[in-house]
Amino acid sequence: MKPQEISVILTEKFGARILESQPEAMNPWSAVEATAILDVCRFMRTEDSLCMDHLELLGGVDYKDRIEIVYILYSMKHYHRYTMKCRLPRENPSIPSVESIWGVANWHEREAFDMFGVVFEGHSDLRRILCPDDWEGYPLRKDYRPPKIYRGMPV
Amino acid sequence: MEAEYSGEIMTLSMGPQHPSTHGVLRLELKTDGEIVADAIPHIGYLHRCFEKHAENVEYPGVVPFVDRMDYCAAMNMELGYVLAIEKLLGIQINNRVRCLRIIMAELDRIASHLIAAGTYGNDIGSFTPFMWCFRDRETILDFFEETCGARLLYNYNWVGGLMHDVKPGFEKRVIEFVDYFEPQVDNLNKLLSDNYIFIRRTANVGILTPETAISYGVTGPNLRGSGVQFDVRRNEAYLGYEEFEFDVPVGKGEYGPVGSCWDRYMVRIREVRESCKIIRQAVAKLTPGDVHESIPKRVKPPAGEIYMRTECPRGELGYYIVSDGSTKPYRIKVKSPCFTVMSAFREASKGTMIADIIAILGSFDIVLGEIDR
Amino acid sequence: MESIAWLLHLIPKYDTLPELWRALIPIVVSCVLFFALLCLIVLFLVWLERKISAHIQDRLGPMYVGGWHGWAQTIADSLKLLLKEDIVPDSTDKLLFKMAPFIVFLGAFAAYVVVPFGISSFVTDLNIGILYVVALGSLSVIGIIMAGWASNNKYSLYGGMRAAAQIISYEIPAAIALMTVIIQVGSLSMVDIVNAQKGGIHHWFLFRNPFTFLAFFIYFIASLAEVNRTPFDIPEAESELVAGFHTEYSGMRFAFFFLAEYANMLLVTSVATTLFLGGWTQILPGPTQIIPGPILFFLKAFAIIFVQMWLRWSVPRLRVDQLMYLSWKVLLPISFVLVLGAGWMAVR
Amino acid sequence: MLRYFKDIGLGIVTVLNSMWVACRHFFTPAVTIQYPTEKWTMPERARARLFNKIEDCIGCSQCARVCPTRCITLKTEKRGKDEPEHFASDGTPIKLRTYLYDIDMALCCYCALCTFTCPTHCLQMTPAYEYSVYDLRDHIYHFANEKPVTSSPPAEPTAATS
Repeated sequence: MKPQEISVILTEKFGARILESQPEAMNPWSAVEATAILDVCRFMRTEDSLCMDHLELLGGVDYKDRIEIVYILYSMKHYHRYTMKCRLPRENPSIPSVESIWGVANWHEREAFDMFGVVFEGHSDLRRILCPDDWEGYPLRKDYRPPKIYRGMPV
Repeated sequence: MEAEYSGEIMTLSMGPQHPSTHGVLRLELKTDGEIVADAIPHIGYLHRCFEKHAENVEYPGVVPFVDRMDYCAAMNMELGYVLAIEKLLGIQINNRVRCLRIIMAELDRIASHLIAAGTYGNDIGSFTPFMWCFRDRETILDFFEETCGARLLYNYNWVGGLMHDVKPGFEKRVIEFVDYFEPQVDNLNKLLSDNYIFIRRTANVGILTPETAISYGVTGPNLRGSGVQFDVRRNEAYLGYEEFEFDVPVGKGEYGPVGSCWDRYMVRIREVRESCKIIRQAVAKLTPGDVHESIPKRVKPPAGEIYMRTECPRGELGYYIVSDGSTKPYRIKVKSPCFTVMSAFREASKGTMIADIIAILGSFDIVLGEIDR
Repeated sequence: MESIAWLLHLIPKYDTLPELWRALIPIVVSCVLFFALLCLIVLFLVWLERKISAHIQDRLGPMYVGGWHGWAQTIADSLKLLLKEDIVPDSTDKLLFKMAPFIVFLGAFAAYVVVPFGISSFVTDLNIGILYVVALGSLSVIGIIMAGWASNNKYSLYGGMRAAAQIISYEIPAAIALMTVIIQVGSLSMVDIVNAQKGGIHHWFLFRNPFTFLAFFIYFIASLAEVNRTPFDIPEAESELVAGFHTEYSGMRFAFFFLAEYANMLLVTSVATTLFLGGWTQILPGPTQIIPGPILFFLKAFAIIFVQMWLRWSVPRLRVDQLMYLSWKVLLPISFVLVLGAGWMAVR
Repeated sequence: MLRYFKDIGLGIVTVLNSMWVACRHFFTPAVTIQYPTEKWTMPERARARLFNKIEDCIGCSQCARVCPTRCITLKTEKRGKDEPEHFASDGTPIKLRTYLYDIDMALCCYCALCTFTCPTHCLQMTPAYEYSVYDLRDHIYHFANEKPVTSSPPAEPTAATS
């Protein structure tokens, strides 16, 4: 299925909860309201014509004024890909977890939490994954400054 | 947990210093005697936040960092990166660059699968395959060394071209190597793959059903081991892989359920032969040309974003690159195949034995440099 | 021991010593001599193993120390181990931790008392020789469990427990396989067993009847498990348990474990040589023995050891449950059948 | 029951097969070399220790800019007007005098990006790979260690430790 068609299906189904769509871009995407992401994802996973059963990538991007969580979905059945984005405020970002849909989201969300401080509501085990548990700050944010000292060791 | 397992649950912390965790991985095992009730992987001991580093380096300077993700298959790592940047820039590469990239990537795939097979034998307790595999891998590394000067971290694929053209006579020697190497695979099969002890150790453990595998984002040989015929080179061809004839081997479950450790291991062994086929064809397609032809003076892609994935030996390697129009990447997010397969580890290892934990871990063929990035 | 006592007689004034001394000195001297001999053989075996593994793996192995093919490498290594700091980790059970390597070694060492390297046994010819060897084989289990427990390390504990389960279950098929020979000879004494095989290769129990032929292989497999060699090296399975029961050991104590492992190997091959390969007796049928008995004995034993090592570097390791399966469901039934068959051959 | 015997049979056959394959390797020559006595000839493109031919260096500091790990430190100053003109061996005029050129090989990632960007090819990777040291600071190689003539910036004392 072409990205244009996917974007049409999404807008038909969710209407105003799809904020913006750019199916013509090099990496076609739609921006989704953060609260709707779980519904959208579940729809894309279960709908037979889409069947996005493979969550390829879940990661954050810090755009200085907002944090975007990017979901790149792929269908192992129809061989098509679509990207979804959720825009979150930089202060206390939070978004529903999609762990119940794709198992791999568990670790991806932990990584996004670790790197950007995005809280995934409903996540079963939201801990830091790559940094130590008592690390301060979120490294991939643009304003992050690494600490000089960690547990008495110079970094 | 208490209902299923009698006796006391003991926590065994396997790693970060353990001979067969393939790096600094810690597995928190909840064991009841020899039975493992739960295995929780803890990663991050090798974390160096390469994604943050990359934001401060110009595009060509990222390639050495990318090399260091999966140091066993650095050629494939950088291939994915430069393809993404070239797509972003809209660069067309000539046939020689394309064929040389394919030859190098496939040689690297063989080298990487040899490590996988060798260390897997080591994990199961047979030490000889390790040395035999490394012997053949050395020859491949010799090719890389004479071509680009490095044996492990190549920085060979550049944005728009290659670092060096190959030396004269390279094609002949590669074909000679492939001719020599294919019988060696049979040797390895006789020694290890067909050994009944090995089969019994691996063919019934660590089952990943196709559904679980897809849900956990398992890719590459591990996914094909579960019986799903999916290969990026075939299904979403890049670099002109569609012109090449090769099979996509999948796990058939000869000695047990599909998706066992043996299937995953065997997919790699069969893939090595397919790589040999591809190398022969690529060498035949090699035409003269200038490998520096399309290298841009200054890499400055337009603002935008791209997701590019390639089939690296451990699975699909995806680069999500956001460019803001400057000479430095705004954000690079790597979809690491080992990371996703490791998240399925807990699922695959429930109710197995301690020895199976090692077997499952080895069959996933993880490289911690890529998981932790 | 008689020969040593006779040699000691040659020392002037030896006969004037008190009787107690005259009884003790030969024992001490023979112990020391035998310990030295065993150490030498073990050093050679370690070197051999390294060479065999190297050549199977297309390597060269040790090549420097001592000149010719690194023959002195293991001597240097053992010296290094002896000079290393003796580390006893803080939270161990100190007494057991220190005792364990010696108990393991004792089991291997003491069993050599009855092994007939030559016409007579080295020390004495017990009439229950084989029973004694089998019984002492169990002693090393106690030492291994002690080591595993006292180390206060989970890997060590696993190793100790695995070793206990493994050695105890494999002793049964091994002992029953030996029964086939004992039935044929009608004696437990090892000297008697060797004497029963005199007269060339076709008198060896290996080739004498089909049941003892198979029993040899049963014993070979079971003895591999008893001495924790691959494919049955799960007590020290280095890819699973780091180093198993001797994870926490270093220096001299580790050297003792090492010594015991190879001494045990030599012991089980000695038993196999004695019972199935005719011990020190000659290969070719004929009246004269060309090669001296002890040398022939060691040649035969080393041949079996070579196969053990060769096997070690060719096959992977079994899992715990498969190990138990092999012992209880494969080796044990087969060995029972063999005993029945051997009994039938004996009374026929 | 049939499966039981098949298992045993397969086990024996495949183990013997493995042993046979392993046995054949007793008679193949070893592929390793005895390192300190026998040495590998490095290919000419081998990337190991960096070497800068300082006479040819024009002080453009492109190498320092392109280095991903920032292991090259160089400081330059303008040559005096009265000094005779210098030329690199390929004829490029040297306008700047490089008075400090340090490479910290402990930081170097051997990517060779600097050698390709060097306009006079004075910075090269040599195949010399045996240069282990006991002190990490000994990995800092000083290719130019002069005092600045104009003496406006004080020379770095830290760089001249070894």
